[in-house]
Amino acid sequence: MSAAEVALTKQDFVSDQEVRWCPGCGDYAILAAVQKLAPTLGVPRENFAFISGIGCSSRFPYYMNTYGFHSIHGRAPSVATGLKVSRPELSVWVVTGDGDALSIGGNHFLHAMRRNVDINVLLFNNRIYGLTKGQYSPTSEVGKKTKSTPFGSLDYPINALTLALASEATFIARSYDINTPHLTEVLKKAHAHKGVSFVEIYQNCNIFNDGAFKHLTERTIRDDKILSLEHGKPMIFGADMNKGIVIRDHRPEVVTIGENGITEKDILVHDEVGGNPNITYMLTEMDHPKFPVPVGVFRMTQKPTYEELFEKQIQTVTELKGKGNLEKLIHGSDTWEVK
Amino acid sequence: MSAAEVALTKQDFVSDQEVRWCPGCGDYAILAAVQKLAPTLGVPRENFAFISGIGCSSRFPYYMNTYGFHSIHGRAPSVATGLKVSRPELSVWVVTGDGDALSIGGNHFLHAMRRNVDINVLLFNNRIYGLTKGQYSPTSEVGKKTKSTPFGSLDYPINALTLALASEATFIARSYDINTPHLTEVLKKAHAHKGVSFVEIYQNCNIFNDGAFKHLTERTIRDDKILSLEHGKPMIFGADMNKGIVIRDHRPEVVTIGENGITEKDILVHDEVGGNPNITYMLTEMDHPKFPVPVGVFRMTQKPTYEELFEKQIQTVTELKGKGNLEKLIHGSDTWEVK
Amino acid sequence: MSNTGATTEQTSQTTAKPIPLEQLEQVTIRFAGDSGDGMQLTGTQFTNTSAVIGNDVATFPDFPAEIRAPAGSLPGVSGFQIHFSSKDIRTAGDTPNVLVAMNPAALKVHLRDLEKGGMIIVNSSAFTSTNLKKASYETNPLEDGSLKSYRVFDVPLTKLNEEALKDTTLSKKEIDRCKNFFALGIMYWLYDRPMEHTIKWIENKFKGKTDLIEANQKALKAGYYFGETSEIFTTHYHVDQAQLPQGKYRQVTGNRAIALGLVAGAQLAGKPLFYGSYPITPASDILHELSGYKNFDVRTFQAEDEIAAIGVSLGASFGGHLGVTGTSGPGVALKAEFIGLAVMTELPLVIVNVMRAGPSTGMPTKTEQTDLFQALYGRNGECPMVVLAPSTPSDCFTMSIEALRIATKYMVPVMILSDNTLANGAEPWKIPSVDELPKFEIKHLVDANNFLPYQRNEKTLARSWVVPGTKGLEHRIGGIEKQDLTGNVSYDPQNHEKMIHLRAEKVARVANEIAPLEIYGPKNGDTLLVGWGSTFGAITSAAEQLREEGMSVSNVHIRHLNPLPSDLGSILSSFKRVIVAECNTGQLLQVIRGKYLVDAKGINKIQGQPLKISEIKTKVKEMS
Amino acid sequence: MSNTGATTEQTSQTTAKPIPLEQLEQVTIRFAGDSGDGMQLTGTQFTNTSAVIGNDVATFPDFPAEIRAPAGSLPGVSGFQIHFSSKDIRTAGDTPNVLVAMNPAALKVHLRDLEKGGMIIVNSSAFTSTNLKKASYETNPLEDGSLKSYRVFDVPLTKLNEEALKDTTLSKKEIDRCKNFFALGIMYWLYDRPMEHTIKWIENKFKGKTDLIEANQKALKAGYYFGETSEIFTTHYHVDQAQLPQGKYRQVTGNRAIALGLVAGAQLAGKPLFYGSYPITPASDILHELSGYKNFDVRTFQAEDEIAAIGVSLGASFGGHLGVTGTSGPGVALKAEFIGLAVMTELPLVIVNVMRAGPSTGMPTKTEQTDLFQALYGRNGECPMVVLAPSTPSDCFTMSIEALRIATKYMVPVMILSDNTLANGAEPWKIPSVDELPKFEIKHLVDANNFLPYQRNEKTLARSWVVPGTKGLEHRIGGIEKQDLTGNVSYDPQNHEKMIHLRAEKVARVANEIAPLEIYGPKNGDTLLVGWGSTFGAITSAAEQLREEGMSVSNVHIRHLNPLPSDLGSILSSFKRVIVAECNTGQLLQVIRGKYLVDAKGINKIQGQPLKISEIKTKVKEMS
Ligand SMILES: Cc1ncc(C[n+]2csc(CCOP(=O)(O)OP(=O)(O)O)c2C)c(N)n1
Ligand SMILES: Cc1ncc(C[n+]2csc(CCOP(=O)(O)OP(=O)(O)O)c2C)c(N)n1
Ligand code: SF4
Ligand code: SF4
Ligand SMILES: [Mg+2]
Ligand SMILES: [Mg+2]
Repeated sequence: MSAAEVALTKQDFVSDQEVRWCPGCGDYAILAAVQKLAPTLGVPRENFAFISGIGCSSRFPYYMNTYGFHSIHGRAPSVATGLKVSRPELSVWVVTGDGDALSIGGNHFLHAMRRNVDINVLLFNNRIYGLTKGQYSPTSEVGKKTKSTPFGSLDYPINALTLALASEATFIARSYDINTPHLTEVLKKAHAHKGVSFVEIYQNCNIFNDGAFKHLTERTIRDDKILSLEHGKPMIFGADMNKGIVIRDHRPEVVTIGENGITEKDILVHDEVGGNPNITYMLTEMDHPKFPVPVGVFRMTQKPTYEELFEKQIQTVTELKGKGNLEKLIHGSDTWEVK
Repeated sequence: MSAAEVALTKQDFVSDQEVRWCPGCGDYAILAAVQKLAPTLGVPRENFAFISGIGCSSRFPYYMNTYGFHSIHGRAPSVATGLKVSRPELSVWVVTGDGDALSIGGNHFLHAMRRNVDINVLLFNNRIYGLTKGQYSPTSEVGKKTKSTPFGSLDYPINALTLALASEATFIARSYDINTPHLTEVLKKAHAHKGVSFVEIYQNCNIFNDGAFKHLTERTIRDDKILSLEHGKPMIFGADMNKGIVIRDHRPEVVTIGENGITEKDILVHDEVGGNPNITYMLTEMDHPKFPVPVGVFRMTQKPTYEELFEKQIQTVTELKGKGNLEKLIHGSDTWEVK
Repeated sequence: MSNTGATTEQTSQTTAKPIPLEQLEQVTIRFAGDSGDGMQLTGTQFTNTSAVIGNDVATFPDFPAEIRAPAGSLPGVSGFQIHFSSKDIRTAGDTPNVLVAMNPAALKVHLRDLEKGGMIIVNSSAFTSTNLKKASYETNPLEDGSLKSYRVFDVPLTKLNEEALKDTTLSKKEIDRCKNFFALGIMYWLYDRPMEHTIKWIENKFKGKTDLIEANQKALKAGYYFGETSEIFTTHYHVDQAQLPQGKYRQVTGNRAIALGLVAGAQLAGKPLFYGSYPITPASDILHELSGYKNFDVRTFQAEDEIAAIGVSLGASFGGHLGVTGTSGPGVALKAEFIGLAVMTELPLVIVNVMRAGPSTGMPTKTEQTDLFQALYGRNGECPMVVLAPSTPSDCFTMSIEALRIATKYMVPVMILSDNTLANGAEPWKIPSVDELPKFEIKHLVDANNFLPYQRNEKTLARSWVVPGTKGLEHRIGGIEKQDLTGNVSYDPQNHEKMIHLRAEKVARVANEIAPLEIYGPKNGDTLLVGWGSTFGAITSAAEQLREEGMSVSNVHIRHLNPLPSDLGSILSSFKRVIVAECNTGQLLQVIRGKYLVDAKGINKIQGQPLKISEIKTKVKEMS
Repeated sequence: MSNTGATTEQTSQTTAKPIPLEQLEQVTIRFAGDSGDGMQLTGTQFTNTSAVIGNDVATFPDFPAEIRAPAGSLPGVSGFQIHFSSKDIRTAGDTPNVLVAMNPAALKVHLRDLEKGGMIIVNSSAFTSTNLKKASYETNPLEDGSLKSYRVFDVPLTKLNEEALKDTTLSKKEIDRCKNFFALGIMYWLYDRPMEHTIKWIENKFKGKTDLIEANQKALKAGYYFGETSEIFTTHYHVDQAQLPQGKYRQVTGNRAIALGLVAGAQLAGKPLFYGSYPITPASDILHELSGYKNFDVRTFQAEDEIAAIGVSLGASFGGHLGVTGTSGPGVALKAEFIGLAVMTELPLVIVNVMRAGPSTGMPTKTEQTDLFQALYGRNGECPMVVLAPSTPSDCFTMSIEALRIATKYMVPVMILSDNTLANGAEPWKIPSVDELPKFEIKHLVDANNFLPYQRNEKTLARSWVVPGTKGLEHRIGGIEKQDLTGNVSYDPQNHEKMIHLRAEKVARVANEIAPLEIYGPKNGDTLLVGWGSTFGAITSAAEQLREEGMSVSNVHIRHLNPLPSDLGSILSSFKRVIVAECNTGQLLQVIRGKYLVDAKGINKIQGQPLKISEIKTKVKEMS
């Protein structure tokens, strides 16, 4: 099926289950964005499947009026892989948290990325364990005081985007809960991409880690703190749109257009499609406070998906050997007759 | 203890267990190198501990006459972390395989790296599951025909070094089984480094994946196929030492000295200590056939180790609160008397 | 309001107005409100005050499911039950006599548990049409007559509290947050308790924030005086001091008691405690608690998952620390392979399982005893492990010390089976003196003469615990079968069988340590009730009450589930009928039947809720 | 050489020289040599030839531990046992009558199993001082008289083989590699078997490599003629055809039979098979086998670990494929949490456990039945699962189809408990006709009217299997407790208890499918032997032999371990004595005692080796 017969609406994607996140949780906005985007994608509703692990974020499937599977902690990528490989026609989405994907589920995460299964992985990063009431997570900053680290956490955080890049994910992007148009655009591209799509979504947990991204995403400072990547456009940011990124000595640097002879032409142009992975690496590593935090699509490269290769192998072997004959198979090559 | 009282010899590190690898296995050379290096490190024998998972490579501890723990598949980093954190004075080594570390153990691997526990992780990469008799591993090339993939494997391989870099490992290196001097030098530096040290060792499994690295490491072609990284030296290689690496357009490139006006001065100089991670990334991603494969120390950066921070936190809290008083603790703050 | 004690009427001494003060033996109150209404705090204050004035108390919180539900919704309701008494009690009470409902949802969720004829105190200000809708009430229960079999007291709490605090500097929202203290005040008056304890607590809690201190204290007092003066209540009640053993007491929950027990055990052994864990409900609080005790040489490590958590702890044990890992059922499943390694390498390790309702994710905030089978059998191969089960919140303290002692003495992993009821339930705990606690010595072998890693202590069969760094004792351990004595890898058939028996025998010998079982009631008779874990209070009280009713019912409570106490067999055979009561489908039952071949029957409840005294009594009567 | 049949002497018809041909009823031969000596191949050839000429055969390989040990060392010895007979046999034989030892290490390792007075054929060329040292022989056993209670035949095999092939173009190393065929030739002559089958096999195997074909065939023939002419042997032997049921036969191992059974099951159901696995000894071969069957709509997926392996398979089941995952004990431990999810989401899933010796890593290449408890109980919460146990290699085929049928009919996970003995043991299998195999239909619900995800089939209690992509049936499943019918998240106490009972009842109803148990021997009497899994042959033969010796012993073999067959209870009670024989410390024993309250006793062996007929007989006699 290529398109739904009757035009779908957002309401078609709202399930009958009451949404149970804390009032004010960033998850609401992401849910709304997905519910609004889904009917526009030309996919029949019954061909959507949302798979999650465990966490506040992982309640997501219950609220989507599609097929859904709330699996176990950290393991959603494997369930999603099994589903996509057996039903390539489905649009399969994984919804996961920073603990779910990067702590207990780190291994499945990286193997899903490297296999390039055509699933869309949305990581709701709130830099905390929400559901278990506030312990630090692999994306929490060093020194984080939480219930389990009253004197501050010691582990250096994981950068999910760099990890995805190191695992050769073919689509890597970042967005944030409170910018619906941006988020929607990124998710749309993630859906369109053939191959694994990884989207980190900064999400505010107003109960256990309120304001974790305030210093970046708040409307008043956003323009200075966030670099919005756009394909073919120079990496310019700032309230006055006069800051930009250049690479000097193999390192990114923030420059001001109009100062020291810098013009717009000097600014690095973003290439999300044919992108140079070395630049992608620099971008995924760019972080506050030294740099603006990039959002948007970091990279979008093409290679055959796992399920394509999987299907093709089955076809090739079947063509080569002919459709299997069960009778022959169980006879094998070495039989004898007892009379 | 800072040094052994009587000078130790290689023989002191040979255990009474018969070594049980296939004749010709690359593991023998690595074992010999470690046994020879160990007595020179100034560490009393009783302060060495070798921890492994499961695999041919993971038999390693049995052959070292030190403390050793042959744990379960993929989990050695966690056992080693627990040991090092409770006994910081020990020299703790993890011996693991490409399946052990990157397949079942991928998550522990990346968390050990990011925590920067001062352990030395030696990954014997033979691009195959040896112990279970020859299935493809996460480092096997695409299309690999093995027992479990008679028509070729489909997954894109994992690059262990890039993964270590993405996990912010502070020491990253590569060597190979058949070059004992090089391997010894790298291991010595790994030992000296405070913080997690990751060493990938190309290792030939002559039974199930014979010659996996022949196209790189064989003596006759080695100089052309391998780039030996040396701190402060330009990245020059080739039988005639006339090839070099430059960066153009944010990508590494192989050039010939003496051609197109290239001189030695144009060649990128390796900086293992203060290294630019963007260049480290390029180096970890450089691969045959387009590039020579780099070996040596890719990076060696300093930051506080996990166990240092861990100890310090205990000290600080103890200083702040005073040594805990059990009586007071179990009384708590809210008691009453029944008379 | 029903209660088992006699009631007498007397005139209240604390008020001038002659509102009669009725004497009660015991009362069970359920506080219920929205997650944001502070019911856990209110309940805890009421509990502490009751304990301080000498009642025996027991409590049980009933949290909403993990996610915060929208305000006013049914899943957002949070409950806290307290049972206080002038007699020795053992449970948080079967059936509340009183329900304090802060909104319609709280009423809806908890009404079914209230005793018929019980008292309901409702915050009628919250019964707005929006809130009624959120609670799926079609009509207002305060008006539609549906509550006529209860004694309902309408109190416009929100409004009264606003009124009382209108002169403070607080915002409207802040004022509203004080209303739980207003409710508490009413309850203090109604049950004749002093306000001092809470007044002091407020001072400490809000230290430095005078406005908050004042407001909350004011709300409390206003509630109290409202009770006294409003004429809504025509009686109030007094519950006498209980006859508790002399000594110093505190409140303790099971999770806290485990944390304290582990610290105590480590200190008694003179060793650092290493607690590796991955957060999971309802075990996380042990991690939280212990992570605050860094100045007790306690090392806590939040690992990337449950597997790593037990791995680091086993590594720490290998390093000579006291390795402990804590989790709940699904986490134990993940630890199974590593427990096998601990069994094989014969290292000490304690695994805490705070059980919750399963299978799978199940109902994470609800209680159950369904992981016994998993504890006993949930690993590949012949892989026996010592399993202990504390029976009360404070017993969690004792059993945690016991677990460390056994683990290090026998060089074995030991599992502690707690559950959500124990973990979050509280009871007064007669604080032991540190000097009375059993010191236990741990010796690490350092003598390099004739060292054999798997040579055993004759009595315990424990191998010696050699710490890396010890000169001359370098050796290797691992998960492949070990050769007897040397610990080298061995595939020898006879050796394998021998080692399997040795490992089993080591666990079996722990039975030598177990004190004779206490039999509650006569030593023989018609019916023996057998239980384990958190059902202790309910079973023991049920047996006691049945005896009082003239039946021949005794009970034993098993705190060592593997090995079982050696006197259990003969006790079982001293009764005509054996009934095993547990919150599962009959797991201990199956073990006992298989081992002792007695035709025991089960009383089983699997509702995510503790067994009640009355449920046990009814079932026992049916089965007799 | 002892054997139970009568022997007659006659003159050999195949040779001119009058070497007497002795008639035997059955013989057990153990081939043993270095890992590199090709003993598995030699044994398999001997087996196939014996089968083709009509003997009943059973085999059991004894691999060295996983790592390749150095040539000539004790741990490097590889063995292969074949039992062939003119009567119906069920095991690979208790005690070899003949040992073929290719080097000193092989002699050392296997001698203790040989019957007293048995025949030893040694490759004396390999008894060099280096090899003797590697095998820890201080003196040469061929010379020191230590073998005097056996009949030893010295054959300088290496040298003779070299001699025979000296004119070929092969290198010395290549020539040496042919010596196993020389040995095989001797054995063919000695047991009067034709060479044709192996000659043809060599042609196929080395197709295109004429020099290798010639050399190996030459070695085989040279061995044969050496036997005939060398005068070393004074007798040779003949074992008649067995009376097997008519039909076409093949050899099959348990692992291959599982692979074939899964493919057959999927084809019978008309669905793709999805096999997710992570390699582990001794289960890997199932993955290897299935990955070759891509043209049968078989999808194999090598996952990053066991957890992911079951995860992808469950995902595939959710997608409407037949999800299967296979592993061994330690891998099952890792899958426990996901099995719980399968129980909760009520999706079909088959989990294959090829058991190996535990606990922990244990002895990966050795056999054991110690994972029964884990299969039944190894998960958190009340989490029942159907457990099946094939009893012979070919039964693995039947039970794999059965597992898929039950999983899809009842919407439950099903575990198949195989073990190393079944997995690698081979027996002749009367190939079933595909038409005779039970087709089973799978219906995916597509009707969107009144759809409730957890509405059940009245008979099986199965919910319907709805495949994503089906219009109008969009729904969500997960691991939190489900509301009856709707499948929504529910924390309701009564609902929880109901669902626990429903899930248990669904499993219990599988008992309706189980055919009445076959009782081997009289239907009542003194002793009933009960077994499960790979002990079938040994137990049944032991009971049969004991009856022949005049004792009253019957046996039943249980192939459905959960639920147990409904007639088991009444069968147990028809015997005075129940003995459960198993390769563990008494796991089924404990289950049976607990469930049926019979004072059953156990025969238990935990040596990583199968139970022998004689061991069972001895124990039964002791216990009678
Ligand atoms: C096996 C297992 N271990 C632990 C848990 C407890 N647990 C549930 S969610 C969670 C972490 C949630 O954090 P995150 O993934 O960041 O999601 P969030 O709630 O923040 O959206 C944990 C530790 C569990 N459910 N299962
Ligand atoms: C839980 C578990 N799963 C699977 C196995 C089987 N297994 C043992 S080693 C191994 C892979 C070995 O590969 P690698 O780590 O590359 O080591 P190598 O043998 O090549 O040195 C596997 C799958 C196991 N022992 N335990
Ligand atoms: S705890 Fe945090 S992440 Fe979870 S629902 Fe509440 S606000 Fe959202
Ligand atoms: S199988 Fe390969 S890796 Fe293992 S011991 Fe043999 S040669 Fe080495
Ligand atoms: Mg989070
Ligand atoms: Mg390998």
